[in-house]
Amino acid sequence: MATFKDFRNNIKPNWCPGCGDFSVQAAIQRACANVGYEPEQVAVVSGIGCSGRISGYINAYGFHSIHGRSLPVAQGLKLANRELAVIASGGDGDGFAIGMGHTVHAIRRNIDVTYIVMDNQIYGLTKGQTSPRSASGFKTKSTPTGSIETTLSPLEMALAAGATFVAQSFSTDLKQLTAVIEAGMNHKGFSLINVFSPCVTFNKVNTYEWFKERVVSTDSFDGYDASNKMMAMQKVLETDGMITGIVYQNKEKPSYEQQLPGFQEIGLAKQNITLTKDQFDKLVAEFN
Amino acid sequence: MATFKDFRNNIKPNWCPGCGDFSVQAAIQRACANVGYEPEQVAVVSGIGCSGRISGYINAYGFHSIHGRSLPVAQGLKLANRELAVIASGGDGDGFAIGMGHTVHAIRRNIDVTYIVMDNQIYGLTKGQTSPRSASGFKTKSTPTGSIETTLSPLEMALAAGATFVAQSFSTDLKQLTAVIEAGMNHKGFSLINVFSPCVTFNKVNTYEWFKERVVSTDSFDGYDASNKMMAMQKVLETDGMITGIVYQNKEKPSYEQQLPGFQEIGLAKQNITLTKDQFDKLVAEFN
Amino acid sequence: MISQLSWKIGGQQGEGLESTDRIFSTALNRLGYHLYGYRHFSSRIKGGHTNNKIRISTQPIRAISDNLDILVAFDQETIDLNHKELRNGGVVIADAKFDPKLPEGFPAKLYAVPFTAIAEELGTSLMKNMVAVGASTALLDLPVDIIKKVVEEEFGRKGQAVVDKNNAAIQKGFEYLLDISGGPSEEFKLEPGDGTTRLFIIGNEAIGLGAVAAGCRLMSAYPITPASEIMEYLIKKLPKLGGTVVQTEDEIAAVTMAIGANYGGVRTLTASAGPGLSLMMEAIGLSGMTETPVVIVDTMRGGPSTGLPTKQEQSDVNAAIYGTHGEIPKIVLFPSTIEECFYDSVEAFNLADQYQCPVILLTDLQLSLGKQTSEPLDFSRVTIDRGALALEVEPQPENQLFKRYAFSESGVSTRVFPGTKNGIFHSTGVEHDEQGRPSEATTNRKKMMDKRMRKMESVKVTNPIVAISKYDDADILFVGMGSTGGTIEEARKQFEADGLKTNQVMVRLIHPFPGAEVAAQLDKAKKVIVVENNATGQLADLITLHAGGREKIKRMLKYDGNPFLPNELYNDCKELI
Amino acid sequence: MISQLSWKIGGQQGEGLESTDRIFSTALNRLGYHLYGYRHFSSRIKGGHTNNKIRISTQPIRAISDNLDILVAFDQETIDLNHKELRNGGVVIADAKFDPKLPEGFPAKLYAVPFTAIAEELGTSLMKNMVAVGASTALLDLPVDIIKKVVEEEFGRKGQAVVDKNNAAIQKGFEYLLDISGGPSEEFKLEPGDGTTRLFIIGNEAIGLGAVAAGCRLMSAYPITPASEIMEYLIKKLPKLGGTVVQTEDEIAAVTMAIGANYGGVRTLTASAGPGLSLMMEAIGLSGMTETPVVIVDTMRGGPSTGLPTKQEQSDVNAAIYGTHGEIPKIVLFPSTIEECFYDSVEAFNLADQYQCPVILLTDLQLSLGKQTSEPLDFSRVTIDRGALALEVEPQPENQLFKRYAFSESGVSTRVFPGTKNGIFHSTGVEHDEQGRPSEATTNRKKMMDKRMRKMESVKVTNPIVAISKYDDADILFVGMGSTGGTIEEARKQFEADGLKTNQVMVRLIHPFPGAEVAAQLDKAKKVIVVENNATGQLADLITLHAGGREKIKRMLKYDGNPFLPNELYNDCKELI
Ligand SMILES: Cc1ncc(C[n+]2csc(CCOP(=O)(O)OP(=O)(O)O)c2C)c(N)n1
Ligand SMILES: Cc1ncc(C[n+]2csc(CCOP(=O)(O)OP(=O)(O)O)c2C)c(N)n1
Ligand code: SF4
Ligand code: SF4
Ligand SMILES: [Mg+2]
Ligand SMILES: [Mg+2]
Repeated sequence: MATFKDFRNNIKPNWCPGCGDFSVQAAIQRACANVGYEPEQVAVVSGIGCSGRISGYINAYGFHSIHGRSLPVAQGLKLANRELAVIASGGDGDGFAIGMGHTVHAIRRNIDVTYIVMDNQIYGLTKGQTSPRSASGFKTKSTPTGSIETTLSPLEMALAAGATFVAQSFSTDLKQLTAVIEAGMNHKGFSLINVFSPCVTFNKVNTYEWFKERVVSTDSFDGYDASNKMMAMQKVLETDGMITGIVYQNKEKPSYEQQLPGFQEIGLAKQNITLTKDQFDKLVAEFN
Repeated sequence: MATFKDFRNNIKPNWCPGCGDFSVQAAIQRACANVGYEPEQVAVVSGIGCSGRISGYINAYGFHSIHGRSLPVAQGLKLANRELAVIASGGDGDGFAIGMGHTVHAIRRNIDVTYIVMDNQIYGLTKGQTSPRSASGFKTKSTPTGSIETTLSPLEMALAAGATFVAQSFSTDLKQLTAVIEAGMNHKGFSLINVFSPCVTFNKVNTYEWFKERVVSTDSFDGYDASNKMMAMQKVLETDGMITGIVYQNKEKPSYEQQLPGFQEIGLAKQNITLTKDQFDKLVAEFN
Repeated sequence: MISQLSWKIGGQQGEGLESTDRIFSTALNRLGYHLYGYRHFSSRIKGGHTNNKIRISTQPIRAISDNLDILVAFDQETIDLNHKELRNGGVVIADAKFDPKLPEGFPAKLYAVPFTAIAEELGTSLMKNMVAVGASTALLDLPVDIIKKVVEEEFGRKGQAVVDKNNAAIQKGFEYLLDISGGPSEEFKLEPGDGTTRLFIIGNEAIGLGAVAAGCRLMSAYPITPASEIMEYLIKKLPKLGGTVVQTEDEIAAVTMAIGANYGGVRTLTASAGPGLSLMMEAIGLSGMTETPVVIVDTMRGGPSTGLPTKQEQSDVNAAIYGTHGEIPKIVLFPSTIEECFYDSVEAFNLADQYQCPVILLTDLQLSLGKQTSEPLDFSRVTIDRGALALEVEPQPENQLFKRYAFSESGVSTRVFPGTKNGIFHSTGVEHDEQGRPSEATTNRKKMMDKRMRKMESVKVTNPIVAISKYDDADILFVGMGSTGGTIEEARKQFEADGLKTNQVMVRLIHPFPGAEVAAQLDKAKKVIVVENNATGQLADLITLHAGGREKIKRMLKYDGNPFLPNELYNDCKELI
Repeated sequence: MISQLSWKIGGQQGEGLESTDRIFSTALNRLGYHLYGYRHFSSRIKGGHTNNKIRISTQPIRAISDNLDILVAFDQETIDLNHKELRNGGVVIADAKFDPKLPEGFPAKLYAVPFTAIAEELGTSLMKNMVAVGASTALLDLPVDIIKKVVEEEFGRKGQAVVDKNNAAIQKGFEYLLDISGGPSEEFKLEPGDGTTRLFIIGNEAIGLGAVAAGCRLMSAYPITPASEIMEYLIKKLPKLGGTVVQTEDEIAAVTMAIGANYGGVRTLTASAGPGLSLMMEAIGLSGMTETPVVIVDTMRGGPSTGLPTKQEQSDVNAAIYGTHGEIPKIVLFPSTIEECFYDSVEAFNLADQYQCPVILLTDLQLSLGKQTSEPLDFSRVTIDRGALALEVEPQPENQLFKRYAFSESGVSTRVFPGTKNGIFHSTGVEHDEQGRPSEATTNRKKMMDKRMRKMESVKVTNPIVAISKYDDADILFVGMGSTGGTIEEARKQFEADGLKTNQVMVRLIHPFPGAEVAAQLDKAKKVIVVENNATGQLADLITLHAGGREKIKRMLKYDGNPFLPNELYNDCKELI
């Protein structure tokens, strides 16, 4: 069986030293091994951003797509090949700015894709502009006098959109992070995992320390019931969105694929696609 | 002062007889008059769909844009000209499928635009496909065996995205509908108004009767406090999204425009845009 | 006896004219006539005039005619808007209910038949359509039994009572017309059809059928006129084959989902019209750069922007060829017959896999929605070629990924599908090396770019142009694309009758443009008329650029939303030369 | 004494090389030298080699040079990657800390200066940059005081102590180099500059400045390399003028917001690079159809897809011209000098208002980001022309809207801004009548389409091409666009020195293409070489299509991510002819 080392390749990430994304990479590698996949059974689809490079840093099939579109690509891939474990990933700009529409609809659609957002509350790759996750008042190149938009709460959004799996973690907490990714991969349906992954170069406010002081694990709530949506919503609001762990999970709801009429267990890519003459003739006859 | 009749023009809507959109048109005309605008002070920006035609049926400046993009056009217009009352409008497909990202970001941005969604839970203009608002199991041309996606709840989404004004109404209740549109227009900031506006041709499930049996006005809740977000969220869930009236309003939060440094009351379009030689020389000197 | 005839039925949108039309023409098809239909409709749901014109012929036809023999009218508006099209001596069959009138002295016959009254008598006014079918059948002196059999098929599952009622309506209409017209006249009596039942099909369905035959098992798309019928066809068929159709949130999701699925190894289609194509531009570049096949159908309609969504145009040609930033290999096909819609759909999937690039299959509204009889589709011509593909892969050298983008002579490198052991590779829209790892190195960049673009040099399609090239010294060469082919053919025949020598070329491979093939045809003609449904002459520009002939080329452009008509084209071309 | 010199500084990305460079070149600008810079950087944030090359000259220059006189190296990698560029006898000034080495026998001098050690001694290793500036100043025998004055300006607001320390570092570097080099040498001593301080500016800033001068008061945009500097410039300036910059959620929102704001009457800009341009395609059609002005800057970078985001290319030309479905009037400009960036930015806004259509202002990465000295910008050339615009409107006839789309001879109709009394009209992307009401009528359609497209016939820009046309019988005509202009000029001078007669044309108006003007130039040359940074020869295609000359045209293409170099271009062209 593959270990996390098998999910490493020899490509050196071009992230800045100290970037939060390194731990996300490590956690994905561990989670894949823990769930029991071989490298070729996993595909990582990513968007564009510093974070988007991650699909090239894991020894698995990797598709580094375009900005904001990792989710439709990943969903197409999963529909094409149900046997594959499909992870989608990218930054907060990628998933919550340009990709916001796809995120909401992927949640609604509930195809079995594990979506990991590396949330540094800023645009890293383009050198430090405001992201939808930036706090009000946050000063960046594009908002020198401070952002005046309301910060997006990914957990609230996901719950409102009807997500069946919502989790959050912090990139220094490798154990929790690995655990939630693992749980997301085991979840049958779409899982959204928002990860606080500090940008050490451009975000001087939401630093490792800043997060360390603020994150609260669901473990610390007595009797937290992740299957209770209203409770989840309440805790998200109470913790000002700083809650970590599995925030909500609905294990009952079947995934999109499971509900598709006629859709087969065996990956479409492996099916025989040639029609018989008889099948063809029947199709033609409908037009006579 | 203008009356609602002044907001009528002589263009005959090409909606099917009985379409819910007629009442939305009437309500907008009334609300504009009630708030005290003259026709030329109002602009209606719409998307594409049966509903999208509305910008042509009101005697006001009308911009019938492209599918899903009424909101950015409307926001640009409002920034260009603060003196104008800007209404954005369109269908549920327009605003919650292709336009979902813009809807979330318009909410976050909180520019003073009144957004009216004519929600018929189907694609009318393209002759009856599933919309994000279609119920699970709903059978359409594109989902002959029934939709298997989770229905989008616009009110939950709007609240989660940090909306400052969220309302819902039903197109037969002209009085309430007019009142919420009026309130939306008076609200300083972005207002989302979702209107159940039945499609009599393609949606044989969510009919006038269907809605009539289900809608519940906020008036019927004792002590409903529209400034309480958690209460709003709870009632939305309790009523299965069928609540009508002003669901939530935050009157404290300033609009985007109000927070802009240096932005002036007078419409940008009316400002003198010619630099003086002195201003220009100063700008140039920075590059020496 | 006549060998061809034009029949039109008109009324209000949403009144169910389509079923009348469907029953009548299905019967004609069974009798072995060739049919070619044209739908006039507008971008509103209920109300508004709509009409459906069918040309019926004992010979193959691929164009509507300039004029009309029979007009069936459900309201006065239909007469007012369409009577001018009637030939001298044509006939109007109209519902007596609205007291139909033809303009004073207009040289056509008017038969008022109480469509509604008869239908109501039989139980429901809805059946007025059937009365009209019966009356039409009588006028053409066709065997009414065939019609009734079609009705049985159409309404059978609703029970015998429904079938009987409808057939009664047909019978009444039939008899009523015979009565007032004084029996069949030779003038409208068609020579017998050849008895062969053909496919009676629209281009969108032919494309859908082609996709199914080509092994397409997934479609991701967003509804739009006039593409939606492809989605509607496939949603009925794919689930039975283990596949599915996903209605996405927009066209960007549609095309990127298709790219993801193609990357996953399933032949996946998306289809849209101009606005959707414009939205797909960025993703088309991703397909080109990552060498991931994808097939995109663009059913062209009146542009620009929302334009004339229910009208004919051929104005996305440039956008299809040039419309993504940067430079990628890409193939653009444009069938010009209903049969080609089918075969090209199959070929599009093969080309996408062979050249590992986006393939855009263009159609125009008339080709997509005009219902017509098709010659038999030859299943033996359907082959599935998935291109360079490794289903099993040898272990790679230490620390190396599979060389998915290996520099090869043809530019095509071997694909593997995710899931394949030892086949792990990376894909990225960023410039990359042979293993798919991002690389900014200049030599690699140049080699990769050359490799990708080299694929275009070898693009082989069976018939990049379809030429009717009888003369080496033609007076006029007509060049067109898409649905104009049949119209050009008829106009050309008129020129031939005038004693001019004419050749014809339909360009099927729009990109990479078959410059040499077209140039060879240009050489054989004194004058060239390029016929297009757009305002700027996009095909003429392509010819000028790739085949030369600037001095010879005249542009015959129509962009008012309607297809060319044979006689109109003949007259306009006469003025041009 | 020499009249020009190339200086390069290299090290790790994120180490602050930019400030060294800025201080050094600002001082050179104050001395009246002409400067032309080139930044080599990659798509990562920290780490990775980066370098900045500056050409310094007493004469105007617009190109980087093939080789290098002085290389300042902060690490061995810089030497390894760049030493080959050094001319025979060139100099490397390197930090002694890493024990710098040149390859055995390489014909250059190496001065190891303890950048880091000196800086650390003075308090912080960060100041090693300043030591390098001092050393460079000494080698060129420039007055060190000028540098110190610039340091004072740069660090003044951080307090005198900081200024003093930095100046001390400069002084130490200066002295150290003098010491080991044995004093200034004639070989690196520049003739004095003309003492005129010019603008030292990048293309993006020149465009931003042009926008401010043109009255642009709103920008909606989404960050992307290499466009972001336009946004960064405007966010600093517009709020002071009552305007603002909105960072939107994506490029579709950016361009549609800009369209909404332009409709509202404010000159509004958006800017992006290829991927963003591709996403804007549908909205560009809306602008064309509703005749709403909009100015879009596309700063071209290496494509396709994400491509080479930090590298030079000119491959979006076709996408800019052709990339929306359907047919619209549209104007595409491509400045080729830093001054034109400014003037064209102003002109873009005027053209957009005059022709009421989208205007795409192309630049390429080198033009957008290469910092260079600019001749004075002439404020008197800045005029604001808002085109046909009614600020007040007479009452309209009963039941009529303002005829915003009145059929006019020029195709341009009078605009009103929303808010204007009696001016109510409708705008729609659907085909419409003169009042903006949707219409499918065929005659109206044709007239409207003709009206819109007619605007393109009259497009007047001051210099559609910029020609250096000395000969009526040139041996070679060079044609280019964008940043290649200066390089072509230098290569051309080499050909002239060889005795060949050469002309040069830079195409500034890319669409509608100035076919006649270019054809006239083609006529005056035996051979034509079209120089472009792309793989397919997009400009050459445009010339072939609109100006002919197919037989004469040779394509000189470079698409490895780097700009052409003068000598390289000369040599490659020699092979071509
Ligand atoms: C269509 C498009 N627009 C813009 C860009 C430029 N761009 C690249 S990454 C990025 C955002 C990066 O932010 P985020 O998604 O948060 O990722 P991070 O770098 O912070 O990990 C942008 C705007 C692009 N590549 N494509
Ligand atoms: C980019 C684009 N894609 C698709 C379409 C086709 N289209 C027009 S309206 C519409 C959806 C209509 O549904 P909705 O927004 O709910 O409006 P309704 O007609 O129900 O009022 C679609 C898909 C389009 N015009 N543009
Ligand atoms: S810029 Fe920020 S997000 Fe990007 S690699 Fe560096 S630390 Fe990470
Ligand atoms: S199709 Fe439906 S939404 Fe459209 S006009 Fe008719 S009733 Fe209204
Ligand atoms: Mg980020
Ligand atoms: Mg709808």
